[in-house]
Amino acid sequence: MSTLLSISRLNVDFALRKSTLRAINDVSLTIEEGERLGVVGESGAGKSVLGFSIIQLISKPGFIASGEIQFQGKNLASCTYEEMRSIRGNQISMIFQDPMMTLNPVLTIGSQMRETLQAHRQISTAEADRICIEKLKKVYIPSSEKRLKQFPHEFSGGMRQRIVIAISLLTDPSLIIADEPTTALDVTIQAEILDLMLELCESDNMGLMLITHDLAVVSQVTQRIAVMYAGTIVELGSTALITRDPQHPYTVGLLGALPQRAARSKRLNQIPGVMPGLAKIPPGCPFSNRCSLVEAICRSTRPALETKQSGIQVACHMVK
Amino acid sequence: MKKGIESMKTDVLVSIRNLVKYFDISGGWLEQLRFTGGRISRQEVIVKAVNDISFDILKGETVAVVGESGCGKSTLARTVMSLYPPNSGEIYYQDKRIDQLSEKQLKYYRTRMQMIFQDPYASLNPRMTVEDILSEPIHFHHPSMTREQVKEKIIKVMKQVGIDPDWQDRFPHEFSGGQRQRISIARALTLDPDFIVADEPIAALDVSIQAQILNLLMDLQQENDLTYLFISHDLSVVEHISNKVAVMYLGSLCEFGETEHLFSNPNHPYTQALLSAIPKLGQRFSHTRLPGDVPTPINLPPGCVFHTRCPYAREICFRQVPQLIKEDGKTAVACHGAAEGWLK
Amino acid sequence: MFAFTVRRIAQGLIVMVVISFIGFAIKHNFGDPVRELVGERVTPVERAQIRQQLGLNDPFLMQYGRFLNDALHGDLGRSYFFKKPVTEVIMSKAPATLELVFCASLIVIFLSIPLGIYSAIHPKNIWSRIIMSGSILGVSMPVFLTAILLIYIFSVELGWLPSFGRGETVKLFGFWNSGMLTKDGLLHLIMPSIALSSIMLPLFIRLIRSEMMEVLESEYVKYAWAKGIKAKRVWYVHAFKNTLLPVITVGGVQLGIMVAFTILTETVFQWQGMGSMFIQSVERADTALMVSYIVVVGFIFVVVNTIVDIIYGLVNPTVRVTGRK
Amino acid sequence: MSLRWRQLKESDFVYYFFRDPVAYVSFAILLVLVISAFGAPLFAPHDPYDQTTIDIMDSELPPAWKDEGTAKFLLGTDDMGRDMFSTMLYGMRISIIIGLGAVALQAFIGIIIGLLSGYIKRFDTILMRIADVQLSFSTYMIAIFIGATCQMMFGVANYEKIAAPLLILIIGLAEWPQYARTVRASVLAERKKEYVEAARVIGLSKIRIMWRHILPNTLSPVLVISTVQVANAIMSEAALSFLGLGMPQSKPSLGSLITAGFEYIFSGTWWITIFPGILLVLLILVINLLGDWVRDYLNPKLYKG
Repeated sequence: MSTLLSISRLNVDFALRKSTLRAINDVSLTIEEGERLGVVGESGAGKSVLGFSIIQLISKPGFIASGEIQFQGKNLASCTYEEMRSIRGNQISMIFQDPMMTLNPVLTIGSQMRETLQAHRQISTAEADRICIEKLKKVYIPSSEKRLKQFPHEFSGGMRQRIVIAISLLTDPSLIIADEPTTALDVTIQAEILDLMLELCESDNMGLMLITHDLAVVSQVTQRIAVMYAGTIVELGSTALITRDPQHPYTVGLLGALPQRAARSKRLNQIPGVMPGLAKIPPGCPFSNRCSLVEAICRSTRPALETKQSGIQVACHMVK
Repeated sequence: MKKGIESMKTDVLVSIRNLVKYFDISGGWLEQLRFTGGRISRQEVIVKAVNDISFDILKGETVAVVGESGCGKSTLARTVMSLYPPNSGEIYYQDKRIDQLSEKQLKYYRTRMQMIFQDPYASLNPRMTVEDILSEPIHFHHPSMTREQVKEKIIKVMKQVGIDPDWQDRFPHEFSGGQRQRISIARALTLDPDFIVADEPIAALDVSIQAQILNLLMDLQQENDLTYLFISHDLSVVEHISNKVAVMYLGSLCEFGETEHLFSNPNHPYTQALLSAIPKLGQRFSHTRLPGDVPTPINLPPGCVFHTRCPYAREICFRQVPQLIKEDGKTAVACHGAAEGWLK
Repeated sequence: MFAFTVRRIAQGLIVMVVISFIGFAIKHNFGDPVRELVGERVTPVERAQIRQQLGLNDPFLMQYGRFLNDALHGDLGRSYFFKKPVTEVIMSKAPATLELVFCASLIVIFLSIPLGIYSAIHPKNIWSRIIMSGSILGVSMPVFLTAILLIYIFSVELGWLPSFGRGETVKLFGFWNSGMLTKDGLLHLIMPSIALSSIMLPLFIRLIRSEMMEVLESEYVKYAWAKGIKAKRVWYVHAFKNTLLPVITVGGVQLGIMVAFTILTETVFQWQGMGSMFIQSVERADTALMVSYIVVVGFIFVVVNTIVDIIYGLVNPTVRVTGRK
Repeated sequence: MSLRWRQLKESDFVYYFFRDPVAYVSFAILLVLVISAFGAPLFAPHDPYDQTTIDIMDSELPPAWKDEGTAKFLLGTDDMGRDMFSTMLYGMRISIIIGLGAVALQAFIGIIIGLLSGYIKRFDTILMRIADVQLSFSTYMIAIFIGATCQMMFGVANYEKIAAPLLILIIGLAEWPQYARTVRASVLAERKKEYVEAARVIGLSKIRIMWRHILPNTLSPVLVISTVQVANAIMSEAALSFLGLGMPQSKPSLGSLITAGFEYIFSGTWWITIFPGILLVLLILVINLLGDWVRDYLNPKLYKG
C-alpha cells in the first residue's frame, strides 16, 4: 500500500474585516490507497473546511496560509487553477451533504453527468452516455437509460444522493471526499447509502474521506478516525481502537455522550460548556476550558499530536 | 373502542383517540385544474398527515413518537397542542375533551400543556430579550402577579435550566444553540405545566450539547413531575429517554408499546427495518433493505400504507387497513401478518 | 403544463374584466357621450332624447355589459377630439409606440445581460464598479430628465440628432407607419429609445447581477466547481440558466412597464404615439380616448404577463412537469 | 440613557457606517439638502412665492458667472424672473414633503394590508390579486391614471390649488402594493417560524401575536424598501409634474421647474432645466445610495412574493 494523500502542517485562515482567524491549525494526516478515513467533529470544528481545502474550494474569505497537500506526486496547495480543475471531479471526487441542493434544478441528470466526463476526457456523447448508464446501474438506479433525461426534482432524496455518488464514480477517482453524505437523509436511506459507499470503495479500491459528526456512522464505514476539535486534530488512529478505548478527554466525552453507550434512562456523560468559536480558542490546549483533567501546562502549551502507548496518536499532555 | 387500547384510567394524563389531520394544499380553484386523459377536471390536493391515531399517555411517563421525515409526527404533536384543529378524532386531557374548545376555553389548558421546539434559532423571537420571552406567558396567564413575583419566577426557571439569571436583558442572538434551547425550555416551564410536547428538541444540536439537553430534560421530569410527548427521528435517543414508543409511518401508527420490549422484540416489519438501520458503534451493518421509496402522503396506498415496501406483504395487505392490536400484552401492532401469525 | 397555461390565461381574463370595469366606471362618471357624439350645441330636450336612445338611463351594470360587448367587437366609442372611432385613432398611433418600445427593449436585453453577468462574476473588478456606479446613477435619473439632457447635448449643443417627431415614415401593410425603414426615421428613433431604456437598463443590470450572485453562492454551483467543470460552463450554463428564471418573471413585468414610460418619453420628444395621445386626451377631457387607452394598455400588460408566465413555465422544469409553481 | 448611547456608539451599525465613505458622504449630502430645503425661508436670498419682489424684467438671466449674469441671482433666474437658487430650495422642500408624505401613506396602507393578508388567509387571495394587478400595471401608470381622473374630477384650476395633498394621496394609492407585498412575504416567512407557534401555545390572541411578535420582525425589509420608496415617490412626483398633473408653476416642485425650463432649452436658456435637474438627481441618488447601504447592512432576504 502506498500513500494516496498526505497533508502536512496545514493551516487555513479566514480573513475577516477586523482580523484573521485560524480555522485549521497545523493539521497533518495521510490516507493510504484504498483506505477509508473518517473525520469526526462537531459543527465549527473545521472538518468541512479541511475537506474543501484539499480540492482548493474553501469558501471565501478562507485561504490556505501554509502547509502541503501531497496527492499523487503533486502539492495541491501550490497547483495552478487549471491543474487543480483537472484533478477535481477526476482523481478526487466530492459528495456534498444535501442531495436536494447539490444537483442543478434546471439541468437534466444526463447533462450533469456528461459534463463531468467531458470536462476531463475527450469522448463522444454516446460514449459518455454509456459510461453514465453503467455508473447509474452501479448505484442501483433502475431503468438508467430513461433517467438521463429526467430532472432532479423527479427523484427522491435517497435517489439523488445515489446519482451524486454515480457522478463521483464517473471518472474512476482514487479518492472520494464525502462531506456529511447522509446527514440530510432518513435513517433507513442513510444505511443504504453508507452500505453502497462501503461496497463501492471496497470493490474499486478507492480512498474515502468521510466527514461527519456521527461517530456511529464513522465507526461502521472507516478504518481510521481523525477527531477534530476547534480546528485541530486531537486524536487519530484505528477506528476499532478509538471506539473501544478512546484516549483524548474530548473523544472520551463525545463517546460517553452517546445514548447508545449509557444505561437506559440514566443521565448521560456530558461535556460541560460549548466548543469555543474561532475567535475565542484558549491558548495552550484548545480543549483546556472544558477538560476535567486540566493542569497548568494545558493552559500554557499546545499539546502536539503524538503516538501514545495505546498506538493512537493523541494531542494531550495528560495521556501517556 | 378497540381492544388494543387500555380503557381510560385515572392515571391517564393525555389521551388521543382516532385522530385524523388532513391539509388541503390545493390552493384556489384555478390551481385545482388538472388536464388528464383529454379532459379538464378539478382536483383537490390533500395531504393526509395523520390517519386515525390513538394512544394514551400516562402521568409521569415519556412517550416517544418516532418515524422518518414526513411521517406526520410533528403534525401529531401540533394537533395535540391544539395548534391545528383535527379533522376528526378526540383529544382528552385528564378525561376532559379539549380538541373542540375555543381559544378562550383553552386558556387553562395552555398553562397545563406546553411545547418545546426543534430549531433553537427560530423558536425565540429575535426582537425580545430573555426577560420578555419568559415573562410574557406569566403576564398573560397570571395578570395579577406582581412585578416582583414574576421576576422571582423568571430567576427560578432560569436557574433550573442552567442559564445565569443575570443574562435576562440579553437577546437570543447572544446565546449559543444549546443555551437557546435551554431558554426555550425555560419558557415552557414558566407556567408550571404537567405535560410537555417536545418536537425534536435536540435534532439541531451538536452531539455534546445533545447530551446536556437530554440530561436537563430528564432532570426536569424528576424535579417537576413532568409528562413528555417526545418527538424524534433518532432511535437511539428515543431508546434512552422514553418509557413507551409509538412508531409512525406515513401518518399511521405501526406499533406502540413499552420501549424496552419494542426495541428488543419489534413486531412490525417497518419497526424491524427502522431498528436495523440505526448505525451502531463499532459494528458493521446488518440492516434490512426496504425496496422503493416512501409514497407521498397525498396519494396514500390502499390497505396497509406500508405494503408498497413491505417484504412480507400479502394480498390482504393491499385491501384492508390493519388494526392496531395488542398481541402479547406489551406492544400493540398494526400488521395483518402479526395478527394472523404468518409474519416472522 | 396545459393546466398551468389555462390557469394563467384565466387569471389574465379576470384581470381584463377588472380593468375594463374600472375604465367603464371612469367613463360613466366623467364622460359625456352625448357631447362626444353631437357636440355642445344641442338643446336640453334633444339631449335628453339622445340620452334615452343611447340607453344612458339604463342601470349601471347593464350599460357596463353593453360596453363590454362593444369592446369585444372592437368598438371602444368615438373620440370627441378626433371625431373618429377610438379604435381607429389608437391603431394609427400604436405603431409609433410599439416601435419605440421594441428598440428600447433591444437595448435593454442586449446590454443588461452581458453587463449584469460580468459584474456578477467579477464583483470586485474596476469595470464592475463602474457598471454598478453607472447603474445607480441611471436608476436615479428620471426618464424625462434623461430625455431633456439628450436633447440638450445632441440636438441643441452638438446638433447631431433630431430632437422631435418620428421623421420620415413608410406605410406597411396599409396601416403600419414604420420609422424603422428609412435613415431619417432611424435617426429619430435613437434618442427616444435610449431615453426610454435609460431606467430599465440599470434596473435590469442590478437585477441580473444580484440574482446571479445569489445563484453563484448556491450549493449546486459549488458542486459544479467540485466536479472540475470549466468556468465558462459553470457561469453560462449552471448559473445563468438559474438566473434566468427570476429575471424572466421580473423582467417581463418590467418590459410591460416600459409602455408606461412611453408617456414621458413621447411627451418630451413629441413622438406621435399612444403615450402622447393619452396625455393630450387628458388635457382635452377626451374621456372615451383616455379610457380606451387604459383598456388597451391593460390588455398589453396582461398579454405580456401571461406570455412571460408561460415562458417561465417552459423554462422551469419543475413547472413543466408538475404544473405547479 | 448614557448606556443606550454607548451601545449605539459601539454597535456594528455605526462602525460600518463610518467605515464606508459612500455611506457617510451620501448621508452628509442628504442632511445638507434636507436642512437647506426645510430651512429655505432662512437660507434663500429671495422669496419666490412673494409676487411683489419678483420683477419680470429679471427673467431668464443666466448664472452669476456668465457675462450677463448678476451677483444678485447666483444661479440665474427663470422665465418669470424668480431667483433659481431660491426657487429650487423651495421646490426641493415641496418634493421632499410630497415624497415623505406619500411614503408614509403607502407604508400605512401597505403594512396594514400586508399584515392582514399574511396572517388571515381569507383576505389574502383578493388583496394580493389587487396588488398584483396594480404592480404589473406599473405604479407610474396608476399614478398617472389617478392623477388624470382627479384632474377631470376637480378641473385644472381646483386641482392646482390642492395639488400637494392630492399628489401625496395619488402616489400613496399608486404605490402601496410594494409595501403590502414585502410585508406579506415577510409575515408569511415569519409566521412559519417556531416562535410564533410558541406564542400560540402560550395562548396569545392573533392580534397580539401579529402586533408584538410578527410586526417587529418584518421591519427590516420595510426599512430597506422605505428608502427606495422615498426616492421613487420623489421621482413619481417629478414625472407627474412634468406631465402637467403635479405642482403648478406658481408653487413649483423640482419636477415642475424642469418642465418649465424645457420650453426654453432650445433657445439656449439651459439653466432653468439643468440646475433643478441636477438637484433632483443628486437628491434621489443619495437616497438610493443610502438605501443600498442599508440593504447590504441589514441584508434581509427581500422576499419575492
